[in-house]
Amino acid sequence: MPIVTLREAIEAHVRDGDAVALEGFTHLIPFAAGQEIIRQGRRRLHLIRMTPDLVYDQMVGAGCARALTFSWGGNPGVGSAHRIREAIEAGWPQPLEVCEHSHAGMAAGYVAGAARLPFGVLRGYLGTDLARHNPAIRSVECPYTGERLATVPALNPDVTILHAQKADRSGNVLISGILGAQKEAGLAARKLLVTVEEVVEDLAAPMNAVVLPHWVITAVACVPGGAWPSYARGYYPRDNAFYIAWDEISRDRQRFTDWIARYVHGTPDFAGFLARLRADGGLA
Amino acid sequence: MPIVTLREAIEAHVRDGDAVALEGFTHLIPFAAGQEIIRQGRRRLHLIRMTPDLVYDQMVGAGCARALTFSWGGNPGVGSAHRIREAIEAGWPQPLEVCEHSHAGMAAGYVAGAARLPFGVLRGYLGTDLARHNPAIRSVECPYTGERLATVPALNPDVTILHAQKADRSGNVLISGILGAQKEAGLAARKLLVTVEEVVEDLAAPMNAVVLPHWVITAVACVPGGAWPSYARGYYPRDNAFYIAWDEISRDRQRFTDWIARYVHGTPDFAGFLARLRADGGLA
Amino acid sequence: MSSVRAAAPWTPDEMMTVTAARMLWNGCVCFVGIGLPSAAANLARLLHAPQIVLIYESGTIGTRPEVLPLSIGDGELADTAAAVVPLPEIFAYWLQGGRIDVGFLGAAQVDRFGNLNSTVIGPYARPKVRLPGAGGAPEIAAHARQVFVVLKQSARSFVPKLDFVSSAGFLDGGGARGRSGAPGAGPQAIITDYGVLRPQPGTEEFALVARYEGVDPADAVRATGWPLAVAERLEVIAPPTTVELEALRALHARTQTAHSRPVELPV
Amino acid sequence: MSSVRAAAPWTPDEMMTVTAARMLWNGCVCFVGIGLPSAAANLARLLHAPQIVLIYESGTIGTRPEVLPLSIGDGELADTAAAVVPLPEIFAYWLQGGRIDVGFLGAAQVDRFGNLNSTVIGPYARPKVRLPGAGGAPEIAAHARQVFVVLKQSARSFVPKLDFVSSAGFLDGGGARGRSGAPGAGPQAIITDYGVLRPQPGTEEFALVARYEGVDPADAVRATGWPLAVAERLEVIAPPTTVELEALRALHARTQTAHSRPVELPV
Repeated sequence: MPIVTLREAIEAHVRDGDAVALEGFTHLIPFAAGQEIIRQGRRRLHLIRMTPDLVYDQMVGAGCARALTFSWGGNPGVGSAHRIREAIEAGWPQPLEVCEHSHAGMAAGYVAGAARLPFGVLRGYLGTDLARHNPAIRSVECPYTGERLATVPALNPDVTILHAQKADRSGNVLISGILGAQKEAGLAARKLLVTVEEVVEDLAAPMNAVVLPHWVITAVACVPGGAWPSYARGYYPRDNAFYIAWDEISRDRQRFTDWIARYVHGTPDFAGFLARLRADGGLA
Repeated sequence: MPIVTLREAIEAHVRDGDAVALEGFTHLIPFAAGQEIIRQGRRRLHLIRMTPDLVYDQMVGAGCARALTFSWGGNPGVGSAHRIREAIEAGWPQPLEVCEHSHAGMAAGYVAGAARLPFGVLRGYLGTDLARHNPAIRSVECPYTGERLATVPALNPDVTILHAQKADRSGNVLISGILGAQKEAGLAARKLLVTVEEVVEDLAAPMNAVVLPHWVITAVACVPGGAWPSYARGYYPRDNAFYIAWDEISRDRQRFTDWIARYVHGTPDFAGFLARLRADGGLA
Repeated sequence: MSSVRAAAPWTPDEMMTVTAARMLWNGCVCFVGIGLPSAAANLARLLHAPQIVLIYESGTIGTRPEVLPLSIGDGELADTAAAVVPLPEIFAYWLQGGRIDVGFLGAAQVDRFGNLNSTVIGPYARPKVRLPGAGGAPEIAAHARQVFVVLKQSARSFVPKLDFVSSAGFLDGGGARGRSGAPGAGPQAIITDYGVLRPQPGTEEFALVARYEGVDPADAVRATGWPLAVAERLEVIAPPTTVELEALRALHARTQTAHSRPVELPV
Repeated sequence: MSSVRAAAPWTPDEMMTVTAARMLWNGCVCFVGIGLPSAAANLARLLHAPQIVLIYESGTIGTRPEVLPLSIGDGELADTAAAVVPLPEIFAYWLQGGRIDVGFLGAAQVDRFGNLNSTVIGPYARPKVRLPGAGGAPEIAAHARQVFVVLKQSARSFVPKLDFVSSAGFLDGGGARGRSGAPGAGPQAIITDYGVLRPQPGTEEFALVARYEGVDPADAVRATGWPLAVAERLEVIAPPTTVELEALRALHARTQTAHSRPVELPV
């Protein structure tokens, strides 16, 4: 399991048309990786994520995606994910096919994917219209009680990308704090890329901590700050001001496009992105 | 969630005829609780446990059980669980109905039980005779691929009993080290009893540690050494010598019966049991 | 600052938050969403329900944040939690496991049976407004022992027919929910800016059963897209006490301070 | 102690352990059971496969024990592991998840197709000998990419027909396993006290393909309850080297010392 640059990792492992999951529930969202995918101009991706917030708003608005599997899409605590909305409502910059779940359903899909079962079972979607509009939501009959339970197909992304606190030099990765469905999404994928805040000699993981061993990881890249504007527990807090600022930036097509051009396409990598943002006063 | 004596916990919460799971996979096996159940003369229990080793050998030999759900029954690293064998082979001290699974199947049953689903799904039991002899092992057809997958019914014990390292004064419990299916068995039960090595002011649990919050626990009892001869990480190691000694003690009906009479019925509680064992030279 | 002055006027949000907080009891296990429910649950914890158990879907169990989270997964929630577990476990073992006393839900639309829409305005395939979506709501609505809905009343939000059912209340009423196999008892209160609606026995249609001081029930009826029934004996909800208002405002002030601290990246 | 003397004679267990260890490669992900497989896997780790990944069903991943565990869940395994996870996760995400290169299995009986019995001698309902049972074996046999069986040969253990199929090898042979949907390739070697048996292409029946030095294949045939096929060109397995034997004996000696330390309870 090599430690590489993020550019190398994305170049080598993310293909046009791939089903790609960038996971991390509010915490440890792999923003740097999402921007590198934009920078490299990937197209027709099937984006998978429980909460497509700013990271997918950027990718969808930049034209990377043809489909979205999700369970909640917005700017948490702020409002709409404007670029995702406009893709769905108006087909801009291109139409976005949606496969919509509940959180519980999507979590069950990742769990099934990690366990290499073809489906997950839950007592879910009861009385809702979700199953009516998503043909992937089906049901099985319990062979003991006769009860009908909802099923979701396993989620097995071509590539899952996570951000974590630390890797050691062998590439073992420690995740600490709010976990979301990161481990399940990572183990469900055919390839697993991880960006980390730092590479250390010794993970010093506490007993029963969440450690992904190096041999299930395809590549690790060290990208300090790579979860910004989300957060990395122990490194930096969530930049709520940027989430609020994003509402304005993303509301307008042109302003969004200019922002992507200046800050993503106009910078060589995430360090360059942060430097330009700081120079422009958008970062403390 | 009250902190009580083990005697009170068993008196109040374990009834004749109950389905009872004492879990802990090699580590943190609730031996003190098993012996208190013997001491209080419980009968016709349906014992549930992945690895019915010495703790159930004692309970079965002492006549507490009418049925056993399990996936591996022996003296780990030593040989047979002689009392369980004699109950199955010769019906002594009474016949023992068995419901036999694989580890994977039983784990899936606990997971389903904790999630209050009626069944668990696995790609398991393939080509084996287990399903032929256990009518509880059935199958469902995947609604996406048509594959037939094995099912097990949820395991929902009336009472699960666990041993753990620590509780705080509110009754929150920390489990550290090898976890087995303790959390799942605990959350699957209608009542959950926990014995702990010590009660502390502050659990000092690391991030993402396994903590069972007080409000899912029916009662906690402080029983130092309560996992002996198994072990409690951070407190004492496994007493391999006793596992080996048990082979001799348990091989013969009379010797076993005498041992139970002297050490379990002949002592008021687990502290008394350890004291007598020590006095007799059976404990360092 | 004099507490009498501070307590004098209050906003509808404050009235709703205090009303929701009062419905929570000490020891209650509460599945909390962001925004007003989170404020209400933490207000209850700071006042009459110190042993309330707060669970956020991000995986934090028994959390005791000093300031309100802006997102459902702020670091503060993990740092003060009794346990931080994977998200799939929260939905499987804790919510579906039947361990939640109260789930809070908001929505864009509610109908007379407490069914909620947080997905779309207009047709699903050609949305007029695409909303964020259901998130955890469908299973919170199904499994929490009871659900409290928090939503300001207007003809746009209290509608005769939902554009989309994101989470189930009493479905078509008259026992339909019970027959659907949903384990929880469903929505037991809708807390609005006029008062509180509760489901009526038998029909399971929501009616106004309590109003805030100074509210004319006729205004509540006008702000509802269906012919809202009003209870014969309409309870009057006491205004926020000084203690409640001060605690809530202090909580919001602490939150504001914490969230406006500039973030310094270590790079 | 002279290493030449120490290396002179060796026990069948030692020969089997060394043979099994040699089959493991550096980086191999190995699902280990207690006893000889655990000794073999750790011997490989100490010699030619320092990066081998050892997983025990108790939930320890990437463990590097200094001494051999007596039970599958000794504290040593947790203390030296890269990760310690719940047991249900081991079976769901790691074994069924298809991440295991090699699973080791023992048994009371094996048949010519590598099916194993570890459940019962005699009829299931009226057992002559009730054995411990299948444990993790059924799914290890199904999901590991390949399985190595370790078992001494005798007419009692190498039987024409199992009393009970606890875990599946090639079922009735001739491709039956492949048609059953089992993801793994099944048993690829049976390591005995005479040598190594491997499944033959097409029939999938096990034949003796390698013998230890000094072994007469006719003895292996006599110790087998079915007419054991012997490969035309029988490979000869090199005896344990001094390095192998010394490492194995040192490991066992360390283990013996550690396990005979009296346990002191802090009560």
